[in-house]
Amino acid sequence: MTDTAAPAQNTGPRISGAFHRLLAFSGLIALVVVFSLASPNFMQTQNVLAILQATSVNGVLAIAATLVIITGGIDLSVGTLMTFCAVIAGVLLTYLGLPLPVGVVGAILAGVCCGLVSGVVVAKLKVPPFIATLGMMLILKGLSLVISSTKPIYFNDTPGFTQISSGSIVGSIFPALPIPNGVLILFGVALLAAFVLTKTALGRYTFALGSNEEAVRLSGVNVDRWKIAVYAAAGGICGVAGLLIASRLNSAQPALGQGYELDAIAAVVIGGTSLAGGRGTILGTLIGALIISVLANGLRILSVPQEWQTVVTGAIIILAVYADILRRRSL
Amino acid sequence: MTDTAAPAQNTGPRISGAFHRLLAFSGLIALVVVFSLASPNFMQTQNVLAILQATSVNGVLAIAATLVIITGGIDLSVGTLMTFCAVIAGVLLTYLGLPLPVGVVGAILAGVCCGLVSGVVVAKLKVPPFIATLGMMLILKGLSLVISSTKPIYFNDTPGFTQISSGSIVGSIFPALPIPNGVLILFGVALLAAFVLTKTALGRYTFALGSNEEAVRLSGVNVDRWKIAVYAAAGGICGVAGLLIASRLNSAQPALGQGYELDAIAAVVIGGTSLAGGRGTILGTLIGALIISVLANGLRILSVPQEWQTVVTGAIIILAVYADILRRRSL
Amino acid sequence: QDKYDIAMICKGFQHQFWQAVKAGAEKAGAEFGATITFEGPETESQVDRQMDMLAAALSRGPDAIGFAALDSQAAIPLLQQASAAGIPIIAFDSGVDSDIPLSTATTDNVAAAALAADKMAELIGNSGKIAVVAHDQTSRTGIDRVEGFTNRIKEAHPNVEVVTVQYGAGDQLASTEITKSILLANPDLKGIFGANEGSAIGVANGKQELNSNVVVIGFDSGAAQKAMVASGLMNGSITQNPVGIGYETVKAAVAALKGETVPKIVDTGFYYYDAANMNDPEIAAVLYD
Amino acid sequence: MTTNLVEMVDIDKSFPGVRALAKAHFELKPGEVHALMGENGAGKSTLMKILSGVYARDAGDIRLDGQNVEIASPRQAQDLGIGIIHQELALMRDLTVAQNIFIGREPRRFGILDEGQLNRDAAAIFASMNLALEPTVRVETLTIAKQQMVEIAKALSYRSRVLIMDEPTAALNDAEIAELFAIINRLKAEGVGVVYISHKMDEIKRISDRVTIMRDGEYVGTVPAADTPIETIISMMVGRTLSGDTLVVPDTSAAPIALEVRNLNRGREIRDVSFAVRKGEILGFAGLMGAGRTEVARAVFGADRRDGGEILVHGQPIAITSPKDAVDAGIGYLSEDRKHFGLATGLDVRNNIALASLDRFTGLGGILDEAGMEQKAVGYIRQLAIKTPSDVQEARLLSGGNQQKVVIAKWLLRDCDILIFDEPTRGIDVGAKSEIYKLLNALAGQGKAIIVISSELPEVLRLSHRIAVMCEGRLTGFLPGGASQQDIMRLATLRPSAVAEQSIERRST
Ligand SMILES: Nc1ncnc2c1ncn2[C@@H]1O[C@H](COP(=O)(O)OP(=O)(O)OP(=O)(O)O)[C@@H](O)[C@H]1O
Ligand SMILES: Nc1ncnc2c1ncn2[C@@H]1O[C@H](COP(=O)(O)OP(=O)(O)OP(=O)(O)O)[C@@H](O)[C@H]1O
Ligand SMILES: [Mg+2]
Ligand SMILES: [Mg+2]
Repeated sequence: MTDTAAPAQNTGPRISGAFHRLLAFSGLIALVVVFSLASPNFMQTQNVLAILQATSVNGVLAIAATLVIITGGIDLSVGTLMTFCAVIAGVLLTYLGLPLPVGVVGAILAGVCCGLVSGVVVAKLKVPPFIATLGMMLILKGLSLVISSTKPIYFNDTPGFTQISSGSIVGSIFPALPIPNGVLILFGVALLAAFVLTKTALGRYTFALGSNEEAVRLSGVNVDRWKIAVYAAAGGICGVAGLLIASRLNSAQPALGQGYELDAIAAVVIGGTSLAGGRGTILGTLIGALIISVLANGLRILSVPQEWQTVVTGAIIILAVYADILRRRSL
Repeated sequence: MTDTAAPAQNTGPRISGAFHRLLAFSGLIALVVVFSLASPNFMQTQNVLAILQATSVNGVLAIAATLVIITGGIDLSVGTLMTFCAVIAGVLLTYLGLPLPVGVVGAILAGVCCGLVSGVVVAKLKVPPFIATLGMMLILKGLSLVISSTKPIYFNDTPGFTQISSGSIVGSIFPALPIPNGVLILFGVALLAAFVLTKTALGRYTFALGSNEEAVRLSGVNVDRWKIAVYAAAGGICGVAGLLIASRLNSAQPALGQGYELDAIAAVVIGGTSLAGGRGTILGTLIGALIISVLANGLRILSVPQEWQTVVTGAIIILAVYADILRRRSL
Repeated sequence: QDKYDIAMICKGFQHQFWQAVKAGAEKAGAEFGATITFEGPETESQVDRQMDMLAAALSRGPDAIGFAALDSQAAIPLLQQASAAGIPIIAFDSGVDSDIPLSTATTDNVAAAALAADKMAELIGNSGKIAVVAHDQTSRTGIDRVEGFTNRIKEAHPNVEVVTVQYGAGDQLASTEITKSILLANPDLKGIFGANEGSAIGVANGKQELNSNVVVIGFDSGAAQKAMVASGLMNGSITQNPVGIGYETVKAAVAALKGETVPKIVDTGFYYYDAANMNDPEIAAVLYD
Repeated sequence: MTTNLVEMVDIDKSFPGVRALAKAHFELKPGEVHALMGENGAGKSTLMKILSGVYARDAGDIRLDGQNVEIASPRQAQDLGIGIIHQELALMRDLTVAQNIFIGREPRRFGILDEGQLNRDAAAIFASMNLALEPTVRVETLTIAKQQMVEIAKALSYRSRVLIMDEPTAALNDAEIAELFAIINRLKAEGVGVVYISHKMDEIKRISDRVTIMRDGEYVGTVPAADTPIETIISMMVGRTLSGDTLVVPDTSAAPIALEVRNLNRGREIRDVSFAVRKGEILGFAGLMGAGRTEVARAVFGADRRDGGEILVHGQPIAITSPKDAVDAGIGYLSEDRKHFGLATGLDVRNNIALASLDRFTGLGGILDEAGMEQKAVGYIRQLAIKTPSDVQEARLLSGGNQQKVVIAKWLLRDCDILIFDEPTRGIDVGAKSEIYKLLNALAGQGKAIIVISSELPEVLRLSHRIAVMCEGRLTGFLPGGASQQDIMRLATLRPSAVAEQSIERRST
């Protein structure tokens, strides 16, 4: 997509950096304030925790999508890859009866492998990312159904499994703050991804690829290898999402997952990452994912009729992004 | 998305242009040949017509998406806009009892207006097309449900309405070839869109915008106006799709439409249009849409289990695009 | 004639309900000598995708077609085509506004949901606030179950109030989030009705995550729901007899192909089950995994 | 005295962190060629973008024919008769040449685009420019030089009263420059005022009437071109005098061969090219536009496929199939097209400089040594006098010449044994140019083998220890350093038949 340069720039007094970083949250904060005023139930600890937990799966998927989008690609397979990894965990733990850590590692490895395949198709066969990951999305959706014989796989034989997402290590220490582990995992993945993106060579190449892939290639960088690595990393993160959702539902639901990619990509773009590649932040993606969950939760808390919820959600997504554009312009 | 330049160029003997244009169909032809060999039912007139009719709605939506994608944008709202226009036709014809032409014009106008809004949000407010049309998608989805009170609107009082898509003018002249009108409309829209794209100023600016929007702006062209026009045109085409689907189902189904954007965009990209903008053809999009329908129909005719249908569809979409890439490379 | 070829076009495919219908159909196929193909669109709103499936099935030229219509009218032209080609049609799950289907194997969703309403009222002591989490706002089953439930509450249980009806597309995770929002917004809520398998499981999940003791009535069965009913997390659930629906559909199709007369309507019934009665042979027979 | 066509008075313009213009002045008379000079980042392009409606000024007045005007958009500038050729090519790569030229002004018949007319009009413009270019080819497939000619044709097609040319000759060779100057002289005769920005000092003397010099966004002065010595202009630009150093050709005949290319071939673009560079040697590549020098360099570097040929580095045959192989073998290549092939425009200066050497800054667990990168980047910013507010400024916000310096710094940091510089001083000001010449000489002194491809003959002559000349994909001969321009031109225009004869001769001896 074309980057519309905004040449006419304001040169008024510069607002301090910290204040501006806060303003990035403005859309989110505005939503929170409005909902808090509208309903006393909104800001209850339990509801805040519910919102955070509702963010966990989409947030992790959105982080995966962020990596790929920064390279200038797109990943439509995040949703069904999540499901596929959940099914793999189910096969390992329930069908084969292996111990919990094997299931966890297996699910993540399955994600990495599938990401690797997407990466190879994109980097080596030069298939556009949209098509490569659309294909993967369908293949994985089908395979999840095939492997599971179109039946949910339950984790009843692995009692610790539900703890992955729903247990609360924090709660067992501070009973007043039962933050579910799933939320911790989301923040853990976010921190890790942010670290990789900003501090490591992989992250630097991720941005460089999205900025000008040909220039990177002509700098003697093995572009294919790094691109494949990014898709693989995104795949591994989808594996984490698979564990989260399976743990929460105590089952691998093979039919779920399609459609989740849109929410994930929406979170990324709301968070200010450009679909043209080369720029983006994990913090932005987290905020984007939170905006989506807060909106959904708040509208439900207010018992807005479903069809109007949809209308309002659409309008607010546009407004939130527009507000962010205004803020940047005033920078 | 990054355009992966393929610098290496073959200089072998050049194959004639006509032959190459034929090769562009190679993926489609290969599919048709395979399915014809595998099942005697596949090439029956009736089935060919069924495939064409199955293509009509997605084909028209894909044409709309093509216009926007060539500008370097994306339109996620095509599916729900189609539904919205169908509902508007239902309101005009069934609720208000207006005559058929009013319904037809009204549906298309509704599409144009919604496209206009998306265009303004993209061009004037500088909201990224992904977000603007995602928002529109949700808004229209909700509005369709609101307007129709979440119930299908039937066109039983407007007997001519089903003729729009399911009647056959050709069939009434050549009874052996009952090509449904919907298919004619698809080809009509395709011809019109191809004409606009290649022969008119609107088309020229569509390509120019996707190629280098800043350069167009620096050339003194009113970029915003043309961009809005493209979105409006795409909206009008979605209105046609709305009429087609409503006519085929003899009802406006308000909940339908979401998810259709993905099939439409897939058809566009399979057809060789670049998501980075600047290049694309309507013929390619038609081929892309046909590949999707032939695949779906063929696998059903062969009674492939549904989960495997999904897997095979994913793999073949990747292969079809890869084959096209190889063909171009050998050019 | 070695084996009949019967095409079943459903409203869905991946849900356990439809998988149970498929199992029933295959059982009957094995018994009566028919091969079954089984297809359904992604969601219950995709009426046109179902038309494409029906059209492709017609092209294949099966001996008979089983059809669960997403829209009672949309498919009529195609059904006419089938009947002109001499292919018998058996409707199942919900009917078609036409006399083309020789037989319809179905459950009365309105009555089934009304039974859920009665059970709900009984469990919450006939007064208080309740909510509904349903799967689809526009599909026949969605409308019938929501209306069947809410109308029955209004008519028969004046002290019970349905405060909200929300839709989660049958997605367990989405339904879980919806349930939690509803519970947090209405701390005095006494019960929630989950109108299909995914919704019901989502409701129970939400209840569990919030440690709530709200009454949950579900719909359909499946291994997870059965376990939840058995454990008491879900107070009870309505089940249809999908295996029976599939079985009766194929049975009627084969009978029609053999020239026998078939009953116009086969009611396969619905049942309320809870921890107490779910092991009764009569109930256990209609529950499915 | 004629009234001024354009007057720009006390123009101010700031970007975040950069004061690009401070009370800048400029005036232009009808029928005058007015050169605008200054170092990289002096604010020349910015001033002209304000005149052409691309940027809004912060303060100051613009007068046209003595009347104050507001120029809020490129469209408005066009309507006022102001045309501009931008420094950075602004073409729609997917459109054809003719479509690019007439964008926004397509001839129509009954509302339908008249493609035939469009192509005829474009062809007419090319004819008037003596330019052999097919109107129907897509811009993407053209070399930068040809793209630059398209930009010129486009600007001419507006028939403006004021024509701004921002480094139009940066990518052109002598023949094309001569053609352009003929056009400018014609326009001048018609009373058009031409603003001419260039870093090529000889051009200023040849074409301009007056010269306005800018430094750090400020107006320094305006002098008549004819009677002001170049040295004076340069010292006004850089604030000091530059010492012109002369070519010293070292004797490298005994040095080992660093890079040898044997029988490189690809289709019609590269035909049987063989050459060798010794350690410490600067080998210049001269030739007309499209001679195939870039193609050879890219093929050697592994950026493009080749049909045949052997590459030996330090005597060892090396299989180079990708730029990575080349870089691993110690070859660096600075592309002639910085925007598309050189710069990751979204990244900051520091990361662009480190891009080819990131592995050297990668520590345990892939963690990058930012401090080390910063130190190197700041070092090069100082050494090459890159004008940027900091090393974390986005590269796309730098002026054209400074972007080029960033790309040079990238390859210096990589520290290759063999460096191929394709048009290294494109868009670079005189001061920085002589710095780069010194640098290249110093690198050669350190024993590096250097290939310089340049379309500027004086540059080739001043730098090269030996000169390779190409014509239509063939190497037509080698000349010793300090050869005459005539010798080069003779080889650069040697027709294929003549080459064939020569090669037969060579084989028979
Ligand atoms: N859009 C922008 N944002 C930030 N800084 C800018 C922008 N455009 C130009 N600058 C800065 O303004 C200064 C003047 O730039 P300008 O492009 O006018 O220089 P120039 O004289 O044309 O140089 P060159 O000879 O290298 O082309 C430079 O320091 C440049 O980095
Ligand atoms: N992308 C391309 N597509 C098609 N032809 C090209 C392309 N790039 C270059 N050519 C052609 O290849 C030949 C060699 O071009 P090249 O750029 O290597 O020349 P050069 O000697 O480097 O000239 P200069 O750099 O001065 O333009 C020319 O005939 C040119 O037209
Ligand atoms: Mg400049
Ligand atoms: Mg060159």
